[in-house]
Amino acid sequence: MTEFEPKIVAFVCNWCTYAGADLTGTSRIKYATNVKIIRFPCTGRIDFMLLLKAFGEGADGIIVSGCHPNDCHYTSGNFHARRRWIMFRGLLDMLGIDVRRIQYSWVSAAEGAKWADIVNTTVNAIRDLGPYTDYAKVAGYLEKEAEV
Amino acid sequence: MSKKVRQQTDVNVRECYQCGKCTAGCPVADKMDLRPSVIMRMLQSGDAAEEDEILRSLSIWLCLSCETCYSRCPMELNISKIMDYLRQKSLAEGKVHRQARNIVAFHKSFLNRIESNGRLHEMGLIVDYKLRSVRSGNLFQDVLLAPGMFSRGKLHILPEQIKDKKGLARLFKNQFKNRKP
Amino acid sequence: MPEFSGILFLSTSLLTVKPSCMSKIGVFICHCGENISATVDVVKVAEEAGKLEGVAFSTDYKYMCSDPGQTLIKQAIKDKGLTGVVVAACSPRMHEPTFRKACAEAGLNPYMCEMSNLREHCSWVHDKSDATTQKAIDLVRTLVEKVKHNKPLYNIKVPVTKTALVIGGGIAGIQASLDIANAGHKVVLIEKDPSIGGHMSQLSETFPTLDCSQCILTPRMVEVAQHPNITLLTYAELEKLEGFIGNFKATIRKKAKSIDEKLCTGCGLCTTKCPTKKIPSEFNTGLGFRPAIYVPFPQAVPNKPVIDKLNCQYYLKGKCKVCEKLCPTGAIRFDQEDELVEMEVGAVVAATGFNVMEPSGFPEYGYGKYKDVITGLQFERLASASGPTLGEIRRPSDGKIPQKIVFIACAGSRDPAKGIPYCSKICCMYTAKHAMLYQHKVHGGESYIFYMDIRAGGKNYEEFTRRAIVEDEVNYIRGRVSKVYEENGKLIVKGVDTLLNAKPVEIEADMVVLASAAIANPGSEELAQRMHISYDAYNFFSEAHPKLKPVETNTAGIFLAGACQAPKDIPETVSQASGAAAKVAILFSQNELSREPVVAVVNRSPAPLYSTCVGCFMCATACPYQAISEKLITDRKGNVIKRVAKVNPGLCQGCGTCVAFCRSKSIDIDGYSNEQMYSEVMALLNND
Amino acid sequence: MKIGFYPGCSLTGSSREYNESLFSISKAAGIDLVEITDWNCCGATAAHNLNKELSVSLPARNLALAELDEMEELVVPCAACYNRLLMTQHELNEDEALKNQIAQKLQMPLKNDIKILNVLQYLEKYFVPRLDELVKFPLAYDVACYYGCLLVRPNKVMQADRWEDPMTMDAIMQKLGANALDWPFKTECCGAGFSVSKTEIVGELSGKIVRSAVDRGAKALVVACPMCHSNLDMRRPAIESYLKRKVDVPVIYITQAIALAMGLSPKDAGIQRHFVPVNLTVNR
Repeated sequence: MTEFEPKIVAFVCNWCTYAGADLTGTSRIKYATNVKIIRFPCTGRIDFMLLLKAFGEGADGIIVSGCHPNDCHYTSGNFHARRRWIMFRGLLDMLGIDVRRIQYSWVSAAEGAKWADIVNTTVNAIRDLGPYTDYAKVAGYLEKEAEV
Repeated sequence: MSKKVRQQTDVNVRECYQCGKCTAGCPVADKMDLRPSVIMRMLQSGDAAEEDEILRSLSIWLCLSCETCYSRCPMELNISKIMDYLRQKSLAEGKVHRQARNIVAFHKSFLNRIESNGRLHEMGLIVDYKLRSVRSGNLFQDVLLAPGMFSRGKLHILPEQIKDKKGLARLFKNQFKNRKP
Repeated sequence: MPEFSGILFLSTSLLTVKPSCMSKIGVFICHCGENISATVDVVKVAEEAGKLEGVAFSTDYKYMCSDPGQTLIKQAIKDKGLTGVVVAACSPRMHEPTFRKACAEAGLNPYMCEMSNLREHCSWVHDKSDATTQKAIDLVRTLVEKVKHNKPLYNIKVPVTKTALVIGGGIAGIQASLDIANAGHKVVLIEKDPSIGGHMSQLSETFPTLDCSQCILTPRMVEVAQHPNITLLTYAELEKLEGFIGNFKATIRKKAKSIDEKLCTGCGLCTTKCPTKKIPSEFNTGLGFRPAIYVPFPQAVPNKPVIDKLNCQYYLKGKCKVCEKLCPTGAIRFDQEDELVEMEVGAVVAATGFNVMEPSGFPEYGYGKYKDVITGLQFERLASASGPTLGEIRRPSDGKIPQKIVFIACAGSRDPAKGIPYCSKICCMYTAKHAMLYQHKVHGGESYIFYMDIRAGGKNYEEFTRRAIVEDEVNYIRGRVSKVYEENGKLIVKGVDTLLNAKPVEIEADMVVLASAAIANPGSEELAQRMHISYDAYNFFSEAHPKLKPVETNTAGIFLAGACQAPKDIPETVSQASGAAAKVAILFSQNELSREPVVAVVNRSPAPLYSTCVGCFMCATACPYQAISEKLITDRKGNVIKRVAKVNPGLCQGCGTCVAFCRSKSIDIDGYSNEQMYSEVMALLNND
Repeated sequence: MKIGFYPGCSLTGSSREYNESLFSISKAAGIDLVEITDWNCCGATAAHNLNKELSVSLPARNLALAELDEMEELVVPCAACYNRLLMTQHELNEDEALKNQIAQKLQMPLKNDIKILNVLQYLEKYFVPRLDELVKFPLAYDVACYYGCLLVRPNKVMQADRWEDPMTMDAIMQKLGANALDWPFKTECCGAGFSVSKTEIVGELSGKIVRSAVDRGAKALVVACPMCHSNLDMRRPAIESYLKRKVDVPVIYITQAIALAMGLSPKDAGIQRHFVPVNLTVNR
């Protein structure tokens, strides 16, 4: 039997984590192919409906990563993101999504090795959790929302 | 060799950049045939002849496990642990340096006493050790000390014994295959 | 729970984005030599991309960024009438501007071009496999879907304030200020200490020429003070930095000097009678003393005293004021307070320098325990003609001239356990210089250097260290020291000679000098955060690119000079400072800048709705730039119909936090719009 | 108050005075040290030199027994035993698989979370706060406190206060009225394991230690380790032959120093058992 290969989307900010992931590449540090990056200007830009959308489209896990506290290129975007994340966790519970499917982290432009580490641990963690099967439920929820 | 060391001790000798601080602080470096930093370099080279030279050296037996090297090493390499490994390997391969045989004899006597009594019986240790190291000619060296220790109440004639001998024997089981009487 | 409700209250068609069928997109897969093609099957990626809906052209090429590569793209835009371009190559942080420019040259709006990162995020981090190629295909498809929702954008023009702020008055800040000022622009130079000069003013002689450090520095210091284009603010620090390239607003804290600088003539009378005299002098690295009202050193610029409030009798106990009574011009101001000054600047040069690591983390060397174990910087003061011993090498404990001296290199550097893992770069050279100076000054003296490697890369550097060994008979011993301890008035140095079969070496020395590591200045982390520039794991400021943008930071308009970026010697520092100055001059050569149009926009729609904005102004609370204001929509008669939010594109920096905050999805951000991001998410996951 | 106690072999033999003085002062302070039932030797240097598994399994048996005795804290006065027990606890906590393997071999459960105290930690916790009240006869002379290797290294595990220049024993001696000298050999190795097999090395290493202390005017060396004590005391002839001079500075255990300062009899402190006579005056 082939091993379950989770689909993981990484929502990262342009200034810290995207650059950090670039450094992972420049340093030739290997990591799992399961994670694919979508670039945002700032984690503050990440509307958490996007995360739900990702689950609805079949993602098994998500990484959200931006600058360390105080290092935000835009001063405070990452703080807003963090605050929203705390709110969002409650919503996830309500929707029956295991919060462990979302890895929230900080990776700076200098932390190439840390990025590889986060990717690999997340992939392993999601692999252990198994595929996310309730995506239809989330998709349904989103459609209903859209109809309103 | 460096891979074996890494497997057995979790120390990567490749990290050593030969600063020599281990040797500089070693209390017995001046008596060693191969000094700690030299051993580290030889392990890096991975040469079989060098491995053999290390295992036959006196140095590994002169190491006191004082861990000064480890605590000052800028790369935090646990050299003491490597020395433990090298000693065990030297013993297993029958490569113990001639002058170190009495050190090995002492350690063996020590373990021997524990195996039979569970605790160390110093009188027994000295007798056992002396018998093992007859050839090295220091049979009577510490016999001079024994009466002094005895008169100060520091030596018991009879050993203390632990009760659970079976449990202890289990720990010694499958150990020391190369042990000679 | 405003944010929470923001998530729930959502009504939009965005959640089921329909890709436009009108697109004619070109996909260009780069091999990057073999950097991408070695692990990704680029031909297959191009083939698969060609099958995507809306893709009109797809190809691969060895070097897309090369001239022929760019021509290929331009030609395809013209020939196929492309409406969008995806270049799948390296990181957009590397070549996005290159390809957007190429598109523009072919008549396509540059913002219709996106890059898919197949190198840093794919080929370099995975082994060759089908999964790697599949990931590359996924990444390309994602960007193709994004481009379908891109719209033409136009750069925003902003004016440039032609004044530069230089932070730090060491040699880096001095050089940068003079160069910018000589290019005809205004400079504000701020320095946290009472005088400019920095570490260079503390040095004795400089390698490899052995010319006197102060002799070459002080003329520059004076030039700074007298330059008509330079405003010098000493005892001042950056409090806050807002804005963006060409348009920063800096808030400077002028710390109270307790002196009226206009009245003070710098006669120095006040410093002679101060009752608190035994304060360890910072300038003399604790080897000398200074009073509470002091000028840090005789050649200080400005040569006017400040009162050290933490040590002044008056500030501590409420009485004294001896200096006030003595001052002939009545310049003492005990009631002076810190002052905050706001200024507009167009560029910032960070030149805050470095610090010396206290070797107290190495108890085996006895620093702090034995007076005659000192740091390299302290040795500089002993060897300096302006130092506490007037340039004679005398040991701190009893003032005797040491007959045997030991230098320990890498006392902190290249030591992951107790110091820092990196090489401080300058120590090999300054230690050779120290030993040389010692040999020149103490005839018959013996000097030993314990070292690991001699790193003397640089013009005339190797020759210099060879001279120390061969001509000046400095004894180099390759090996580290394990312990220094005192026995019978001597410092016993236990080392090793690794070149002599690791022979233990013991030297009875009179003095020991530790080549302590160069580390980032304390507070550099906070300063970087205040400027919104990135810094590395050791708190040195990060350059924008290690090779090609060594003086830029990731924040446009902020540049780096000197050892705040990494340990550097003087010539390197001066070069970088001039480089930073040139970058500032280039920036100031333009009257206005064009900025990427990644800004937020509030939607507008025809009457009677006008906009979906409900005027809750959640966006305004989220905005870090105060870029959102209120707009009143009025009818022809001037009656207010609706109150909505409005974005000032000059102030907006494009973080998009407002977008995530907006309850009614009325605010969106160009370049990262909701449509674009949802398309990306959907495209990324639908690869079956 | 009852506290778990692991004597180790030396304390029942060659360093009986250490045991005696420890028990005397504990009793006087109202502390009951309870020996682990059926404890065994920790394996000392011999085990970790020759046999990796025994070096862990022997100490582990004691840790398991202490758990069976429901001990929360375990005082281990012998520095060598302390080092082995603590290293074992550390190693087993780092390696879950090895821990289970060993527990299986022991046929005993092993939580491995008992708090192991060396003599200095024990004194710091239970005596230092009460020393002002306990000390009756201050010791008024210069002493050199000697810590050796095993209490401070490897520092990552031992967590000694300042591993190159530790001060805990010095602070206790100051509280007893003595003047603890600043000297550079506090943590140099005495030759430990070679006490019997390479006596000449012990003579040299211990000789350098004793010389440094004496040259600085120490009237006594204070130790907290039976190995250090037997090398510095019992091996005095080897030391003197290395130094080529007679040295009569006594070597006392920190527990003996406390006993003397508390006014307990020299016999309670086991003073008579030393090879180098102890003639220390106290302020009576």
